[in-house]
Amino acid sequence: MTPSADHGLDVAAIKRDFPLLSRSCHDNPIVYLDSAATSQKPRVVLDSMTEYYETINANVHRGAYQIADLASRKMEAARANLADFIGAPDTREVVFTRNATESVNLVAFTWGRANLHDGDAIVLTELEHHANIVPWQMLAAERDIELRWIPVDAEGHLDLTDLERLLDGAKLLAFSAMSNVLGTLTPVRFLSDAAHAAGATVLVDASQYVPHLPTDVAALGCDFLVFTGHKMCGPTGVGVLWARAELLEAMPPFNGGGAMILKVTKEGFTTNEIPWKFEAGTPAIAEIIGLGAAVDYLRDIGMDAVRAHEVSLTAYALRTLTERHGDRITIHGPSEPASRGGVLSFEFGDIHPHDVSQVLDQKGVCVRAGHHCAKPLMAIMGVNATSRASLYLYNDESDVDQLSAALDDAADMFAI
Amino acid sequence: MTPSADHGLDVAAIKRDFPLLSRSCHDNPIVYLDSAATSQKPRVVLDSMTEYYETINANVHRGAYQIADLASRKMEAARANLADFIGAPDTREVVFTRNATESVNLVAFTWGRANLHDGDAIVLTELEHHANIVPWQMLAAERDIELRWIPVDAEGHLDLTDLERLLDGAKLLAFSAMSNVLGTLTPVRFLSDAAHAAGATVLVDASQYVPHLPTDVAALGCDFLVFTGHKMCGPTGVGVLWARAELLEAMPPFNGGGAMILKVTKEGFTTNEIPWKFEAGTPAIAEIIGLGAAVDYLRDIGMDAVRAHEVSLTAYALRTLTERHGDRITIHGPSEPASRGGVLSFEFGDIHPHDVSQVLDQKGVCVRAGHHCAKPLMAIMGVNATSRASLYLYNDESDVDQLSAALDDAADMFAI
Amino acid sequence: MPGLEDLYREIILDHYRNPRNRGELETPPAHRAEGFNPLCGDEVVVYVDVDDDGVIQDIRIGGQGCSISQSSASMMSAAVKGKTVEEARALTRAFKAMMSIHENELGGDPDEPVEIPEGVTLGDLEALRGVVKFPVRIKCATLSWNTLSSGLDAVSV
Amino acid sequence: MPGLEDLYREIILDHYRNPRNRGELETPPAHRAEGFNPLCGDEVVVYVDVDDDGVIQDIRIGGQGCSISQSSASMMSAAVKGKTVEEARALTRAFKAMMSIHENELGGDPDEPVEIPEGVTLGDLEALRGVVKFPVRIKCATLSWNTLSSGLDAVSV
Ligand SMILES: Cc1ncc(COP(=O)(O)O)c(C=O)c1O
Ligand SMILES: Cc1ncc(COP(=O)(O)O)c(C=O)c1O
Repeated sequence: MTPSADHGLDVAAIKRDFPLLSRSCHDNPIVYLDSAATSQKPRVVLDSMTEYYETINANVHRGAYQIADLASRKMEAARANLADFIGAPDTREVVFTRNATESVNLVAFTWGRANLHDGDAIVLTELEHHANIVPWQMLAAERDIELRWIPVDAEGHLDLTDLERLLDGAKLLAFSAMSNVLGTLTPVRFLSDAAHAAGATVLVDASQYVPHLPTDVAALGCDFLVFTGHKMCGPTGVGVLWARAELLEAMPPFNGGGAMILKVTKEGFTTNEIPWKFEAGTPAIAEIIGLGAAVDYLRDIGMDAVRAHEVSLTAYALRTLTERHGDRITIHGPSEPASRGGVLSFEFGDIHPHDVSQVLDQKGVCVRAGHHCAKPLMAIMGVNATSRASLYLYNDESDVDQLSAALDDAADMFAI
Repeated sequence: MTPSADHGLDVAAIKRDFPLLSRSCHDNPIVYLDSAATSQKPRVVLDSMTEYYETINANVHRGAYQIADLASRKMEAARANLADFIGAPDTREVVFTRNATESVNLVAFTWGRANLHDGDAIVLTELEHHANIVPWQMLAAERDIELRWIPVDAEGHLDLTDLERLLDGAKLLAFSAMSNVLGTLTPVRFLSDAAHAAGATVLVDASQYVPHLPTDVAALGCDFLVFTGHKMCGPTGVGVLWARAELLEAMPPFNGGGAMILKVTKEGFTTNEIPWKFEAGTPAIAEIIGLGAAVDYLRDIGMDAVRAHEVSLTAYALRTLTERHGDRITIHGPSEPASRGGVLSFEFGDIHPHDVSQVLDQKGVCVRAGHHCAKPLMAIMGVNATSRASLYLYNDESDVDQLSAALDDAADMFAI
Repeated sequence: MPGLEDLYREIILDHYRNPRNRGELETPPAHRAEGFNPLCGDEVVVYVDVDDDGVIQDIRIGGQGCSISQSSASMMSAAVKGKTVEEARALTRAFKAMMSIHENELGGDPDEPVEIPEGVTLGDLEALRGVVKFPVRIKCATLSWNTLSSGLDAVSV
Repeated sequence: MPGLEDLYREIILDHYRNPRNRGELETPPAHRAEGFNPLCGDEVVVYVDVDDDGVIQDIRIGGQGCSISQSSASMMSAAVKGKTVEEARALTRAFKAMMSIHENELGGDPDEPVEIPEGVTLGDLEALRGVVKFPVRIKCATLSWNTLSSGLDAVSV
């Protein structure tokens, strides 16, 4: 084990920013390797929310008194901050939702129902999380819409051989920028351009991308981008939909209620301007502010540095696990660290992932076991469940080493 | 001014539980009178969320490791706690949403679209908040559905003269248990029974009721009850839909994605059991736990005591403001404290509410100015905006006295 | 009242108590535009009558609102009456520039210097400068101006 | 491994490595029921053949799952084979009672004493008692039993 300082991140200092990482589990220091499910939160994020509640808590956009004004401005400053973080040209393009799942649903309910009709086609990929499948299946079931699937190859990359045929006549291409099961990075720009050339609109599920790589919506070339706060050092209860302003302007509203209206009479209502048109009711004010603080935290560290750290740590993990566990371990997904994120789904002998995770937990090592909300992909991989260790900026080589050591215990226990 | 200890609440001690109430605004101690917009939060609620993030933060319902299990159980314990707080017979009847607005939309999108058709009628009241109007207008615009309105009388009570005719043939009666503008308490049980007798389903918007009165869904007799966390000492980002289990079972799902499914294939999905069927994606875990802590806090104080305190403080406020400001002030809504909550909408001479609120703010007194998201009601009242002071368990007679004194300043300033 | 002197200047309260050009104009020939402040429910109606030479012959203000929105509308009406559409637009830009430091929360760089177009003098309207210290009220002050703009847009189409 | 002795008892690992009654039965005469654990993706298929006297003549287990769900299914199959439907139901109640202290997160009083029906002995199944200390795994242990119940329900309709 060597200290992982070569790529510029002081991981020891970063770990200290995250209160949970100093706790222990079953008398072992915690080794948190489930950031693809949810990340831990730095103290500055928790403090920003507590400070909000203790000093300016008031409902937004409606009060003339001082703290109500401060609350509104803090929330809108977080919106500007988020826009800046993903390179959005216009702050009004950032809509706050509960999570990435709701962001996809918002698009399906509004843009989807306004633009997709009987006989239309939507193209997805076999890599998708349920959040980017089920909303489209619901829409497809309501109308006679065809779902087409870009296949994955044996290494977990998208197989683009048939892309042109799949996109032919399609109205929407919706795909994930990084797989939460295999870590695969998909060619977002290439796919966006191809879809646009075929006349399709493009939605990118960046839930696993925005937390880990520098993001620039202009460079990605998509029309909609969705992601979720809790996976990027932010709190639960807040997600983001980014979309080009013209698209948002043209879309019908989503939920109805306060704040999304300009005028209401008994006869009907007129909608507010974007982005508020899509934010009915009292927003997740504290959570939005917390997400703004998370973005500050990540920006300070630098997303290039985060990515560099994760590439090198992923390389270390792939090497270490393969060397130490040989044939017992099968790690799914791309073998080349530069073309993937730090999400390692693996099988360990014939030990069921639930049992792997149980033994690891006893050593304080937290990994996920299950279908990772990607059942169609699991079916294609021919498994019901995998174990998944996922890395983030606060992980280092010692975490990987402890995972590796705990796997030895599992091997002993189940005598493989 | 006398200490308000007669009804059993130690308000001085309660005030100390709420960190924000010790801050000052423009060099005056804050007098927070906008709890109908959002309540302040006691320290125990903030602590419960920080503790969650610092010790067990993990995604729920999916992990086999210790902290993931603790997170899931804490969240489900909060659900049971909420169910208990409103007298729900079955914990599965509590669905978590973002806010009351989303709860109404959930019902409109799922139950509404499955059960309401061309030619059907929905009955609302003229007291409603936009949250309980716009979702129904959206549905009505999609289908040929008639909206009928129970009128309000001059004192702000519902005028039930025509109730039978209005309910005749209606499929849904949706109304607020307490008005956020006038404080009016509506006869929930009576209306529920009348609607049921006419064959209509009943949705009650209890956003202003659950925070202030003991709530028992069985006694209220409704089918759906919606409310919102941030008005009841809880955090932003979490709301509740309660519904009878059979109704929830029969309803189609709302948003699609992870957690709301049992099985997903490329061909389609099957939904999870209630309540998770309606909770797609990562829930607002910390906020749900925080709301659970808020309920513990309120239960400890006792909702009967909260109500008794508010009735007596409302009586004091009505008396004080009328005695001191005479003809200059017009307070809307029921004159009898027992038939209303502590929401006081008023006009002060011909000073515009925005200006009233601005002068009050200078004295640290926070009141709302505007249409309170109830434009149809404002139109009926013949005003564009009112000033609104609203009371909660942490307010006392001195707060009312300071409001009253600050109104003198406004009178001076605008020479009325 | 201490702290509010900058907001409630005497001239503002005067325009509020004695609004200039209040009323309606016949449409056509005048054009009618409506504006709302969704946050507080204020509404303003601007009637504007522009002749063939592009001169604002007459203007009237209707609607309801607070002292800031009403006085701003009143001063605006006095300031643009008899001016050309182009001059009114320049004045609008100047007024919004005076306000925009805080108004532009959504986008725009708050540190960017705000320029009042050359050759435009704000006159009495300078009295509203204090509003920028009360950010929630900026929308009150700009409501009538935005409404005038949309009215002029419709006229010049 | 320290801390896991209660979960991974030898008899459990034995049933996991050498599952009893694994396979399929022809349907009809047998009945087929499927169960899912939505949390981890485990699935179990129970084939159950009940004769006219209400005796479980044969039972087979298919599907995939972890050591706990597989061993529980295996032990269950051994325990109910040859029993009447009524006896199998009583055993199911007893087994779930043993598990239910923690299972019933949604409703039910956690402090309520859990009763194993009189006259029912759990035998080898007692080995699974340690699972209650690992609440996430309870659903693994009960999956096959719930699936059996729904299979028996269908048979007796
Ligand atoms: C009566 C009533 N209904 C609904 C709501 C909407 O609550 P929320 O904004 O939390 O959805 C409110 C408060 O704003 C309210 O007072
Ligand atoms: C790729 C991907 N998309 C969508 C989601 C859904 O995120 P959330 O549950 O926050 O809506 C996740 C995470 O669960 C994910 O990994």
